[in-house]
Amino acid sequence: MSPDLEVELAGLRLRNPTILASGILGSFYGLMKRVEDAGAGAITTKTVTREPREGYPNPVFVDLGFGYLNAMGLPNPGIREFSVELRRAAREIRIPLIASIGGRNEEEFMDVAGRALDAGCSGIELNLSCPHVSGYGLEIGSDLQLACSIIKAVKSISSKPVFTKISIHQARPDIVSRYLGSGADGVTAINTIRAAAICVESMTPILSNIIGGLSGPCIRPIAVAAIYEIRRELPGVPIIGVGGVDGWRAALELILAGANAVGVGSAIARKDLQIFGEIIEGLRRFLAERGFKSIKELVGYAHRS
Amino acid sequence: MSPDLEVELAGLRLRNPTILASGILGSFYGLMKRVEDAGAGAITTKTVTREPREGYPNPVFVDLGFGYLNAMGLPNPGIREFSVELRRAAREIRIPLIASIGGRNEEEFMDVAGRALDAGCSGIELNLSCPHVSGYGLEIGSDLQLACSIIKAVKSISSKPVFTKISIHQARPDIVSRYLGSGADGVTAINTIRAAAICVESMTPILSNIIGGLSGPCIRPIAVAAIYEIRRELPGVPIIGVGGVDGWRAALELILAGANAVGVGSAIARKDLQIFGEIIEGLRRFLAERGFKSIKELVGYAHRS
Amino acid sequence: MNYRIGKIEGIRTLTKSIKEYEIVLDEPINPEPGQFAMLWIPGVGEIPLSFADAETKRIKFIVARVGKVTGHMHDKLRAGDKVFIRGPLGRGFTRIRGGRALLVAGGYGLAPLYFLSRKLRSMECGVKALLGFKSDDEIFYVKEFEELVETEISVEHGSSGHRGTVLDLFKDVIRVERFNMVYACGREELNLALIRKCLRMGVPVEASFERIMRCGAGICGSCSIEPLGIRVCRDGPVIDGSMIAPMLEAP
Amino acid sequence: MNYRIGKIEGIRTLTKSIKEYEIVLDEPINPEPGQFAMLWIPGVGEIPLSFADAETKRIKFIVARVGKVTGHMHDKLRAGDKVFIRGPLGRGFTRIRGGRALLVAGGYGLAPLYFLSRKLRSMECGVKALLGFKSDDEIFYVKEFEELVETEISVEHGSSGHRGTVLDLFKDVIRVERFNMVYACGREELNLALIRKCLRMGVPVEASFERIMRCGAGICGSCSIEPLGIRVCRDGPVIDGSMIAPMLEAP
Ligand SMILES: Cc1cc2nc3c(=O)[nH]c(=O)nc-3n(C[C@H](O)[C@H](O)[C@H](O)COP(=O)(O)OP(=O)(O)OC[C@H]3O[C@@H](n4cnc5c(N)ncnc54)[C@H](O)[C@@H]3O)c2cc1C
Ligand SMILES: Cc1cc2nc3c(=O)[nH]c(=O)nc-3n(C[C@H](O)[C@H](O)[C@H](O)COP(=O)(O)OP(=O)(O)OC[C@H]3O[C@@H](n4cnc5c(N)ncnc54)[C@H](O)[C@@H]3O)c2cc1C
Ligand SMILES: Cc1cc2nc3c(=O)[nH]c(=O)nc-3n(C[C@H](O)[C@H](O)[C@H](O)COP(=O)(O)O)c2cc1C
Ligand SMILES: Cc1cc2nc3c(=O)[nH]c(=O)nc-3n(C[C@H](O)[C@H](O)[C@H](O)COP(=O)(O)O)c2cc1C
Ligand code: FES
Ligand code: FES
Repeated sequence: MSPDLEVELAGLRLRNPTILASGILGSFYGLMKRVEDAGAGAITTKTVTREPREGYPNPVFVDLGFGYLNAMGLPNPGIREFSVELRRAAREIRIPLIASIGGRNEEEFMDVAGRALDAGCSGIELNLSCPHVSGYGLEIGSDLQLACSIIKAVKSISSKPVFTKISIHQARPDIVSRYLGSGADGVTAINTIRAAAICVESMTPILSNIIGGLSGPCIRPIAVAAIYEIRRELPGVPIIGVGGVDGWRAALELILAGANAVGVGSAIARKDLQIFGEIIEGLRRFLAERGFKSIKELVGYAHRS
Repeated sequence: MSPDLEVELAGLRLRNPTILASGILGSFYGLMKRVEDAGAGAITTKTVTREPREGYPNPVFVDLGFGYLNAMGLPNPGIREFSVELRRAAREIRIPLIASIGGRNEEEFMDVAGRALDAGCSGIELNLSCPHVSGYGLEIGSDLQLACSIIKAVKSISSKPVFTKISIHQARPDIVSRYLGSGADGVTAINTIRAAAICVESMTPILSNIIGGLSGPCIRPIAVAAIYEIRRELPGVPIIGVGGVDGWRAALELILAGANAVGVGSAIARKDLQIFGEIIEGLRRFLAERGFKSIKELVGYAHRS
Repeated sequence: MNYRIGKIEGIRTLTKSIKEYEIVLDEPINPEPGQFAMLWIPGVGEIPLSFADAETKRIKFIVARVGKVTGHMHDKLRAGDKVFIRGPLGRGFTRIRGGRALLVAGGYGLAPLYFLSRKLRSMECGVKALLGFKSDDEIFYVKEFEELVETEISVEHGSSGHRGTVLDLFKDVIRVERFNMVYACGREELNLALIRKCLRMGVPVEASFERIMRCGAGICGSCSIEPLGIRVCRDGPVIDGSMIAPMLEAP
Repeated sequence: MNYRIGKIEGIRTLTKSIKEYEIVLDEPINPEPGQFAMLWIPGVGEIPLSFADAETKRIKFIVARVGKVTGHMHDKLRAGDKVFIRGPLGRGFTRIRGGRALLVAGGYGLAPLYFLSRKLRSMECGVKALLGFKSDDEIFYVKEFEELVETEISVEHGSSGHRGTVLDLFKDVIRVERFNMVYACGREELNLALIRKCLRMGVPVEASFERIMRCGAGICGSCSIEPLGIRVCRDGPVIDGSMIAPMLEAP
């Protein structure tokens, strides 16, 4: 019998542990449908805010070879317009749809979460960690009290699981357990890391916003440490590991560290949507070769040694 | 006339802006001498503590391709024994020698700094940021109050410049300005970033300490952002930029972001000591081609755009 | 860094709103016709441009003045200036071998089709190009095309060539000639109309589309043709007509 | 990851404290004699070992039981087990072309010199090897050397070969024969004594040194031969005798 890739994540059942990471293609129904068809186990939407946001002007993306730098500026049409996409996606896509929510205060988070739930999402991810949009993300997440009250508030209106997406600065078991204490059902670790690139030829920053977020293989070791330490101190917490997943080995590394499922983000730039199939096949082959029956056996396996 | 590479750094005069980063070869007189001969502008010693430390068992170092992971565990012979090396170095080496100091409390920092100054170092760097040694480094640096009191105490016995070496978690202008307010003469940004690697074949962590620090090209964009933001908010602060300097372009990128001088660390693994000459030559050529007279003109140049 | 450094070698004014830029890169590049580059001008912005030509290190862009970046290019760029390029990006035209190809361009859409003409010559194809312009003073690049392939032009409001849109011209031509492939690049309505027509007649067709580009790498989702989920930057910009069919349901 | 995966193919007991490990790697490797690898056994540790042989994917180590990792290797490793290798690291022996070479080994120091013998054969060199052992029951690899090169052995406390240390044997040999190069690998005192002797006689000499290895990459400073600042992992482990000269000032 072929090994079982199904995982359970704070009550969500995923056919396999791959999840489209937030901000990657999750802005439109059509793209999300293609991600489902490519084999993903779940989808996180682009972070949506109450009001529409234009985002930053180009350049917004830099391929550094070992990773990527981006400062999109949370462009999104606002939750009202996005609800249309989300509703259609919820109707026609069968894998879990996690709505990523952004906001500047508790009220905005509540409003957006309410509408996303209304539109039929299967779960919520609170973006408390985007490192380059003033007033959002990490600026909110850096205030532990505020973050906890947002979690509590959103949780109070949600029967669906609520994940908090964290940056490296929040990737500490003490902070995560405060989030859990406030009602979070799980944690998504990690978001991009504050970074910048300066073009030596022109002697200017490349991103229009100057500061962006670093993603890709180069942040994987940082994600692995974050996941490992959270798993060690909080053995039961559902973790979506994100950061540098660019193939089945990388996915497995995060799982061995303690991730129940893994986000796939900027690696799509190099490998396109086939990456989902590649990860799934690779994991299945690994499990079979080593005689494991289910991917669940490997979650946090590196802690045994 | 050939362009001028000399820089001034909190009162230290460097023949060029390259500095050997702490923990890299700066444990013995002989190695430091070779670094001087290779052309470096200054040398930072390995972090030294009051008591001798064995360090962690092997493996302590992983080459990830895009960067490096290490968890040496601050091995050092303790300041008494190290003073012998330092004294000899101070006597025979002509470039500035910055002693990197570690400790678990104010008293230890004072003790080690006192002896290092006694041995003739030209400056002090307080390691408030090593991310993988319990009781030292970042654990001390995470406590802002404690960090400030250590800075104040060390500064009270030092007529030589005192730099604080920070992690990404302290790379915020508000924190840095507290350090400056406590008497720090400058800041060294950044130390390695908490990270880990798990070998998928053996399903175990690679480092004996599991958690280590990430260095190399992959952290350069993170260092650039840190330096850029500190320079923007604190125009006058002397900054030693460290992180992923692997050639003259990388060095220049940190300088354009705002570093007055740049640390060269793990790139020596790939390029060996010739890297100092390569950086110096590259910078000189760039300055000449663009018609600049001195490297000082380029410090923070990217802020003009 | 992901940018190549380009130096402007020459700028040619083609019409009052269109200029041609010849750029020499620091490294060779080998784009397919239909592929594009993101062109970055530090301090100004970054925009997608189709390759209008390319030979080792030498490339050409044909640029219409639209807004901030194209305006800056028209007004400020001079020979010797540096620009930065990332690419080639996306999927270009599928080149047929032998047979007859019809190229249909509207306005600056002729840029990638000119590049394509040059490449098709070596494939032993018969090539005909239909170039559409709004008015007489917007006509450009006709001689360049004529040197390579059989060329006809249409002008909506003017005296040269066929009177009318290039779509009208296309319909006339297609009534009397047979082609193995149609390549199109123009405004979206033109592309869609051509595709509809070709699909009905059973002629393979590819068209180059535009959307707002941000990442250019297929991950941000900004350039999606919805609800098909086709990313112009990655699945396109050249898209096979049959992929677009679901958009054409309304006749 | 920086490790290659190795599978133990065979383990041979050479003496009561020395074993030979034949390992097949997942990828070819091409070390020079004198270079070393860091061998990692997950959960146990990582140690430097000189290549005792190498051919595409197949390598050999000769390992003396010393402490934790070598003890684990002797006691626990079995054919089929996996180990992890990073390398080749460091600088190996400079191979002469033609002429006569003398190899002088103490104990497991013969490992890199055996590998060197195999490589020198193709360089049209005359090679003689002197192998020193403490006692009769510590003798190993003599046949392997004899198959390749002229070999003499010395035993400090025993009945085979020359009685005495390999340094004594070396002095005897060097009195009557001339060599273009001396290669040494043994305890530090042996290396230093050989170097001193060779420098005096004006014979080029290279010796493989040991220090505690940590990074293996030339950056941590742990393996420095002070006060010369020579890193065994990077500038060595094979070091030219003349580089060591300043250490020999005391006669
Ligand atoms: C794949 C591709 C290839 C292209 N090739 C060429 C080419 O070869 N030559 C050429 O001249 N132009 C080409 N374009 C169009 C060109 O990229 C835009 O004209 C340019 O980005 C406008 O930038 P700007 O800063 O001058 O205008 P802005 O100031 O950014 O914009 C002015 C107005 O135009 C709108 N706009 C800008 N870009 C687009 C777009 N891509 N689609 C729809 N509306 C837009 C804006 O929303 C705004 O309202 C191409 C576009 C794509 C997607
Ligand atoms: C370049 C190089 C090549 C080597 N090649 C070989 C080889 O081919 N075959 C072989 O058997 N051994 C070789 N060695 C030595 C081997 O690496 C050590 O014996 C081994 O690291 C001991 O590890 P352990 O865990 O068994 O002992 P541990 O438990 O680590 O140590 C036991 C004792 O030995 C000391 N010790 C450990 N390593 C060293 C060292 N390198 N120098 C001095 N003292 C040490 C320790 O300090 C401790 O006191 C080589 C060493 C180097 C530096
Ligand atoms: C272009 C881009 C846009 C992103 N947008 C968001 C976002 O809107 N919300 C969010 O929580 N994370 C966002 N992220 C972060 C990713 O979800 C992910 O945490 C990060 O990229 C690390 O994963 P990766 O290395 O697989 O890309 C974005 C990342 C990229 C590259
Ligand atoms: C092997 C190794 C040991 C290090 N030891 C120290 C140390 O003792 N004290 C310290 O402040 N930083 C230490 N660092 C951090 C470096 O000084 C530097 O901040 C970091 O490596 C980033 O620079 P790089 O990318 O150029 O290596 C060490 C780094 C490495 C790779
Ligand atoms: S521009 Fe980002 S997906 Fe196409
Ligand atoms: S072992 Fe680190 S420098 Fe040699």
